[in-house]
Amino acid sequence: MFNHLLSLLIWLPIAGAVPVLMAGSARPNLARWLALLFMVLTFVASLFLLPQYDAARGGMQLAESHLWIASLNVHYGLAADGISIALILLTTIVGILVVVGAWEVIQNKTHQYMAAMLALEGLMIGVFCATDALLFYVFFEAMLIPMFILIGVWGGPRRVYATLKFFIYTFLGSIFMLIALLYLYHKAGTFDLRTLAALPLTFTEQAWVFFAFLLAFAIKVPMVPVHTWLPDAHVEAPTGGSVVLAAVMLKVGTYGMLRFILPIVPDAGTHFTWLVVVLSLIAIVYIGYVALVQEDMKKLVAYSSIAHMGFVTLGIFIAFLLTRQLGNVDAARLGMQGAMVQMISHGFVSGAMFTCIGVMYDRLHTRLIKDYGGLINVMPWFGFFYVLFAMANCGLPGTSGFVGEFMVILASFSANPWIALFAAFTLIIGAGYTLWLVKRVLWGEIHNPHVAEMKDISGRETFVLGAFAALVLALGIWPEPLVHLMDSSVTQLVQQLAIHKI
Amino acid sequence: MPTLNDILVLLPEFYLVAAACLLLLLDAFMKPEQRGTLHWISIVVLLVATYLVIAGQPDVTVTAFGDMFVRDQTSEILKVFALLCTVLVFVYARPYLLDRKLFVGEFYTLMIFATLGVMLLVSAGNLVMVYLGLELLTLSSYALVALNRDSPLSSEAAIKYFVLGALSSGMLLYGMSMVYGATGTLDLAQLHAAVPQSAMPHLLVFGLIFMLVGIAFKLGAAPFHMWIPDVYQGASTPVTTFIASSSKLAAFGMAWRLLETGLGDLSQHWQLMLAVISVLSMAIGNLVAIVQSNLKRMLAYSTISHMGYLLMGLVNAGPEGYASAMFYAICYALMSTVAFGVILGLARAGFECEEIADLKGLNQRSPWFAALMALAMFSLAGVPPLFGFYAKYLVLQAAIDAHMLWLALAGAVFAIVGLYYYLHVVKVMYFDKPVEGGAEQSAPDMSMRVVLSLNALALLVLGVYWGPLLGWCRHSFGLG
Amino acid sequence: MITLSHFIVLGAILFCIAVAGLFINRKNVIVLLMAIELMLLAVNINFVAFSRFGHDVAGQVFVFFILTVAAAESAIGLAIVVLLFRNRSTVNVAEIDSMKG
Amino acid sequence: MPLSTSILLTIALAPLVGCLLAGFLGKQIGRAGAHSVTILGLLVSCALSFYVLYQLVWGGAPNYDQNIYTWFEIGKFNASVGFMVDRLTAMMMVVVTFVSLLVHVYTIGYMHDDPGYTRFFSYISLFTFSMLMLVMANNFMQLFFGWEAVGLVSYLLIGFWYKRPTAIFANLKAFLVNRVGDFGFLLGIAAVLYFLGTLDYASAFAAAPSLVGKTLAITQATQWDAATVICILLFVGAMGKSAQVPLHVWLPDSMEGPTPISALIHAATMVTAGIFMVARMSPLFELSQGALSFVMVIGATGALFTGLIGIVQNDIKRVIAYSTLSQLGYMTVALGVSAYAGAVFHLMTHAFFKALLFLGAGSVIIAMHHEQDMRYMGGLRKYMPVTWITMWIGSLALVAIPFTSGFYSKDAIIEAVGESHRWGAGYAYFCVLAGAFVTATYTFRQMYLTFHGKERFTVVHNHGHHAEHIDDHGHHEQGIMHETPKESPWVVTLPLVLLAIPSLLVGFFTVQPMLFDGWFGPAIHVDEANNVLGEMAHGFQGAAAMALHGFWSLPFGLVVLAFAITTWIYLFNPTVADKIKNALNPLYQALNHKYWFDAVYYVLFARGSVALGRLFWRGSEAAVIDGVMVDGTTAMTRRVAAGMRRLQTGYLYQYAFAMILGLILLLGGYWLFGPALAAQ
Amino acid sequence: MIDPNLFQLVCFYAFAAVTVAAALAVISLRNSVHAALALVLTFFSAACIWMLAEAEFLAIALIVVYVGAVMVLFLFVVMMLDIDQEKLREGFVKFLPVGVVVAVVMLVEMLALIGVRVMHAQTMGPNPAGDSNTAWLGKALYTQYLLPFEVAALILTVGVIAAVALTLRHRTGVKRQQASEQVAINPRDRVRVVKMAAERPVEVRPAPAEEVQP
Repeated sequence: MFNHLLSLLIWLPIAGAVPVLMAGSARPNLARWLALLFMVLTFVASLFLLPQYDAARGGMQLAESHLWIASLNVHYGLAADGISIALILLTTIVGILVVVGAWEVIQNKTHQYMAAMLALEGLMIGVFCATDALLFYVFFEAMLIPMFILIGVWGGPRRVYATLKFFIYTFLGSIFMLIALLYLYHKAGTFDLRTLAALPLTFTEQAWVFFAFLLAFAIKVPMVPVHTWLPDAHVEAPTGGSVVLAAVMLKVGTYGMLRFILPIVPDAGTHFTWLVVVLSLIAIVYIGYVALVQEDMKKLVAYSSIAHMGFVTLGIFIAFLLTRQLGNVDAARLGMQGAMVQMISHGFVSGAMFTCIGVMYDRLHTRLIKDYGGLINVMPWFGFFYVLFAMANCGLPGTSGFVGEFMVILASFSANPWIALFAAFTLIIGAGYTLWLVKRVLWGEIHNPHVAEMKDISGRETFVLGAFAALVLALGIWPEPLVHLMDSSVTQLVQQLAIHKI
Repeated sequence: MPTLNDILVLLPEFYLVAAACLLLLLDAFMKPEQRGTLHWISIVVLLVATYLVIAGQPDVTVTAFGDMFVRDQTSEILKVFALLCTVLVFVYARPYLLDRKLFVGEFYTLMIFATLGVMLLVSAGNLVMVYLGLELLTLSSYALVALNRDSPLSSEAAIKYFVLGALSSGMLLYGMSMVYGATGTLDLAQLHAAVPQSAMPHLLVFGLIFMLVGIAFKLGAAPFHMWIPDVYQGASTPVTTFIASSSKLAAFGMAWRLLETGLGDLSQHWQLMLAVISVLSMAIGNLVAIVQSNLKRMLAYSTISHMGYLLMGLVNAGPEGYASAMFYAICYALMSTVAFGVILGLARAGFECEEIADLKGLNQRSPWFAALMALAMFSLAGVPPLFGFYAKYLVLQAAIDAHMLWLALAGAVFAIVGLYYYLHVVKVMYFDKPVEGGAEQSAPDMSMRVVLSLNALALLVLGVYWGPLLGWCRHSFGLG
Repeated sequence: MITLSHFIVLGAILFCIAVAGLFINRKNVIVLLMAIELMLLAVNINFVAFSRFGHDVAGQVFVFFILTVAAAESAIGLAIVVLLFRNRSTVNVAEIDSMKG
Repeated sequence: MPLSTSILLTIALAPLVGCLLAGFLGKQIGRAGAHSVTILGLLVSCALSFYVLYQLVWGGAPNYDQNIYTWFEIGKFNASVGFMVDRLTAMMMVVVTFVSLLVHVYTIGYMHDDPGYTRFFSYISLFTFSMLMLVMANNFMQLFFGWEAVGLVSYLLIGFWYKRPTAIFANLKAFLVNRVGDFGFLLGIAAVLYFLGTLDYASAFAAAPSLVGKTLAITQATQWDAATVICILLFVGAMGKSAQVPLHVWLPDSMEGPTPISALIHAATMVTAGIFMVARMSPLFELSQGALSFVMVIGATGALFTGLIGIVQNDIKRVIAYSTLSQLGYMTVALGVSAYAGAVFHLMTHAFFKALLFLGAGSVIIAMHHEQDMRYMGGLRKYMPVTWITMWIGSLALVAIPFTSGFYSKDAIIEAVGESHRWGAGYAYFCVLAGAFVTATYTFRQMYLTFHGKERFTVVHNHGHHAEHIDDHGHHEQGIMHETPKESPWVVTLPLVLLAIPSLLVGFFTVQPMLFDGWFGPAIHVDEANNVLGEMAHGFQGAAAMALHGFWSLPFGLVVLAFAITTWIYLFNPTVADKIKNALNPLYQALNHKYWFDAVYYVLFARGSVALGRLFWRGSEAAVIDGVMVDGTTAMTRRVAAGMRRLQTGYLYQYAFAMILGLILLLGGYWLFGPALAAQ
Repeated sequence: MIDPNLFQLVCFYAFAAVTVAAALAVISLRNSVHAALALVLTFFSAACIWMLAEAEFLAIALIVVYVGAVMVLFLFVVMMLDIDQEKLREGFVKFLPVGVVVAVVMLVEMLALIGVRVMHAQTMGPNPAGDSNTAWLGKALYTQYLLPFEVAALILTVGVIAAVALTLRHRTGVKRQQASEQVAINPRDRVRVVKMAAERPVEVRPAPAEEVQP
């Protein structure tokens, strides 16, 4: 079993989607329980990754490789390092929470919803452990389909616009990535990522490939200015969709940067670091301002997601600056590790935020901030969680939101104080939009009579929010296990950065 | 003089001729109410022909009738899929034809003759055979398009198809005559040998250009695509399905025979021309498809764009490219059969299910059909892990290998545009509310449902397990 | 002395006349068919000439087949014209545009 | 005997346990249970803090500096959670836990009728935990952790009455302004890591001398001194937390929170975190004269000008709040002149007497049924003598009457400033001197308005309103009481008394060791060149002598002057106040509007940010990115498609035309370009 | 003595002129019938030109197939369909320039690319067919080109099937043969052997419905 653990993780949920789908619309409860069963099984299976993975050794482990397309030398290659494992665990955990979160909320075509979630989970895990670029691409793109359906079928009033925008936007980026991959294949004759990493490329080639990759992943992350699909997608998506989107799918973009841009085009990456850094800083500052004035809670959190993902891209790319231009490998590791931790943390925090909004939406069927106010009066427990997640969202120490941002800011100061200055601006603007949201939603007198009738969270909701809260706090109070899990992988990535390919 | 061996080489074709004639007779002497059996007999005939093709597959290229007929692996593969596609058309067409009183023997006979034309065309070893195979196919197709005799749209489509088809074959012939004049031979193999020594290289290219027009017309590549939308829309859906599937395989076969087998040494000339045609096709097909409201018409424009992609493979002008283009042709044929199959499955008497709007809320009425259509659409759009993606991937690869990065980029850009209208169909089926009188699964033809499902699932299965098919295609072009 | 170019130029002229015919006669579908016959004639002249000048029989054989096919083609074409006329009471292609866009 | 880790852990965690119990099981354990567990936790914590202090001072225990657990470790960069306990820390721990304990007790009375009773106890215990984490930290990361955590609790507590619009406005404001400070602070930490390679105090301070001569490239041409950059950035953090001008605006508004909070957080402990931090960082600050000057000027400005605002305030708590701002200014000035010990000393004494004043004010507020406007008070001394007396004690300490603890700390600061020769010291000296007058003015004014003079409220007995819910604050008519004011219960007065004692006495006993005998040891590092306290130590002849000398000093004279003026006005000629107000209207307006800081900030930052955000959102996001780039492209594509669609006319001859055109173009293309392409 | 070469050339030009003129007439005449007749002339003169190229069989075949069959079919259809000729010619002049321009451009391109000069050097040489063009052609047709020949037959079959399938109308109310029914007839269905009583009472009955005689 352990030889094919990664395959199991990918295909178990996907296979699980079939019986769930067959449960049919007439037996929603069966579909729910089956979905939960498969999610839990996947989660349990993913836990086996931890003992199987030798964190001290680092590198790609648990490798599987089968010749997929012999004539093209395409492999079904899977392997995981610490970063992958962290992301896989994030995925499996969020999977369970999403299914539980949707338990009673999704009444219409429940089986399809659950099946889409399962399929999505399997595909996302696939992305996180593919070692063959084509396989990666296949998973990367295939994810779009269930998400497209999720947003389109169970989404809000403008779901069609949102879901089409989401799909086409993502496709736009990835198709150029495909071209770049094909070009690399043309040069190397393989899609194996390790071979591609060793492939010598001229600077011009690297630059083109870099921009193709960057476009694909920047859209997925999303980075300014190709981010506008995200707020729309989030606003219209059902809660579960938003949670998965924010918690896991966005990470696919940054994960791709790690796996593709860093090793394959390090020289172009170094040369264009300034671009990504500037875009990341714009994401942090500019998007912060945009988030400030949102009237829709989901949109606000979506924008804050963009800003937070800005830290991830910043952390990854200052590593270039630090290693290649300043030779400060330690700071580079710090920045990179910060980016990684931020990825995981943002998964929990944004997932939790969207769940919270979902909880409110289920009761009042509106996401407009102005419709709320004084929620704490009727939903104190909810208020507790909401404040906690809000604090995590604005990076309060002790919550997971702090750790990554802290590391990235520390590292970026070593690169250039100005970068740190703009990055640290999130402390202010992030707190500004998050707490202003809290103020308008939670505090104050109740002015909407419907709010007065709202019930505090149910046991099921408490479970979901509680799990998120536990994760957010655990990571905030003791990030070392996670850091340790990823450390050797990050170190290797940074070492790889230093290799000139020209 | 032909030997028995010659005849054995052509066994599937001869068999099919015989069977077709037999069917013709059967049809003449059968009571109208017994026609149902004709349907099954035709299917069996085609399946047997498929078997004969596969069973008699030669290890090496064999020729017959003095190099008139070439039986090689490429042609075998194309034949197998052309036959299978025709079988699919038959299976899907039955309820449709029955509902519209089109269930006539001529349909089956002409269809088989057309398929025979495909088989001869892809095996042609001589320009004459190319021409005759093509004419056998197209003449049958003209008639098939017009077969819905009481429909003004059908006859309009037929006349357009006919006039333009005749024009294109006139151009093709003109080109052939020039090539013949420049080389002095009609035999493709000899032609290939004669090209480098030709005393009139300009004349050769001149002829080549005219022949390209013929090829592009057959494929439906811009700017020789104008017939496609009208014919797709006007013809009865089964015929459209045939034109979109088997016929496209034939077009690829013809292109490959003429361009590679015959004029391979002129590739430096036709590569760029095809590249331009390819870009135009992708642009026009994808862009205009966006604004279509008629599903068949939209699929027609989608065909145009797909032919643009297919040409990308040809542009490579190497075995890898041909393999990818053939893979693309097969893939496209399988995808379009699903798409049209769903339309056929949803059509009922007095309701063609031609408008995209007819599909509104299909997921609520018949989720299975909606799922099949969604599979087809995602596959056509080239979204992994569906079959269509790999085809696109291979042709893009071919373009890049041919150092035509710009072409691949253009392909990428238009793939995005294309995505929009495919998604629109999915959107209509899944996200819209059903309307009164909209599509719902009506004909509970079990055979059709099963076959259609298999056909659609093949898109998924081949999306994971596409290696063997690709290997087959590549092997036929001498690649490992 | 007749040279190959005489024939080929004649063929080219006929071909172009046929092409011109397609544009000038925008309405009568029967004349369109005739223009196409002209085009085929141009092709045939080419083939005959090349065959004769190249001392190769293939060209003339091709012409033979072209004639044969053209006959069948005309039959089908005219059948379609008849059908069209029955359905729409006109052979004016300028009026036949119910499918467009 | 070295300090035991488990004791230190217990000190830190006991309040946390109390917090969690009260917070999560508040319903189950009830009100009494909630206050019992939290007070028990604090009691343990406080007792052990005293024990730790005892061990350090008298038990001969060495300083404690150990990591508890590794927070994360990346290469040689290690972030840990750990404790560093030296005398400075121990003193802070004692102050924090002691004041906190008293506030806990006081709260039992103050919040008696509040529905959020258990929540409140949970919060203040959480605060204590956070504050302890802050002061006990042995590294910058943990310092920041505590730094932000106290900010969080402050946020929660200011907004404790979450229904009040003003409260939730104030807590947001407080958090955001603090965040501005934290912004600088975090950058400062980053700079420390960058230059010193570690976040650990001990190693960082050990490496601090290496900063000399290092610069930070701000632009290609500009190089800034590393130590100055670090110190100023760190001090920005202190400015936020310790409410220094211009980041002071949150503190007065934070009075929206319940009074115990004002006492604990916004007077005694949290706001002094900045002072503590700078003192803790003295090895760094000593490296930069520029940074110290900056600190001093900021502090001096705050000391004088915020005090002035206090004079015109009518809200009893706000007067004390501005007084706090002013006193924090004093501490900061002390830091700026390298009299760190003086700052910390003042921090301690201030903690006692300011907590006392706040709690006293709270007691008054209880008696007045949550009326906070002094214009509707007066003559309360006869109703609540204990409060009256203890508040006078606190006030005397505040105005620095010799022998009170406030005198020792404040006078030392003024003297130290006078001794200093740092750039800006003259300005600072003027400010602190003038500040002494100002302090006395608002303090006496407050005492007179509250406890003396005529009663400016009427008592209307109305039993119907008796049962009215307590959290109906502010809705009643001002100046109308429904029952006679009366002395608060013992849980309220006991803390007052317990705070009054140190307010009076602690200075007398500790001034010598803390200020002049190097009691803090290596915890505070002062360069010989800057050692003003060392200079002063030469002239120091004991606490009593210092006090006696104090009667003849200029500051005391100013206090007496202020006393005379305020007594004349507020006890005998109340109308004069208005006359002065009218006469000095521009000044009054400036003070009454707090120099328009709030207004400007509100327009500039709050409204400005929202306007900017809206501009970005509507302009850039909606119009440019979505409108032009995304939807524009789509619309353009559709338009192009619609145009191209028209090419498909439906006419047969046009289809043929297209084909022929294609042919002609291919032919023409080959004719024109073919040979060229073939040649390539 | 006239130079045979020159004579040939003169003949060629003459026939070519007629061909081109007739072809122009085909595309420009207003009446479809006239156009068809002009087409006949074109084919006829083209056949003559083929004669000059010594392709006698094809020349004859052209006349037989086209003039004899195809053109008749054309005329038949033109006559059968009652077409408003005048309307069909509207706009002729309007589109003339376009047509001429396109045709001229095309011709220029073609002539430029064909390489007339190279071809001009090629002369006819001896007739490869020898004595009989027909035999030459026939031999090729039945040996080398046997398969195409068969396929051509198939194409003609398809032509027949298609033409029949498209134009044959089963008009209601018209009595026609049903071959299949005729073949599949069972004698027992036709003749009913009835046993009758020798005598029976006279009865007045309505006339039975007339049996449809196949």
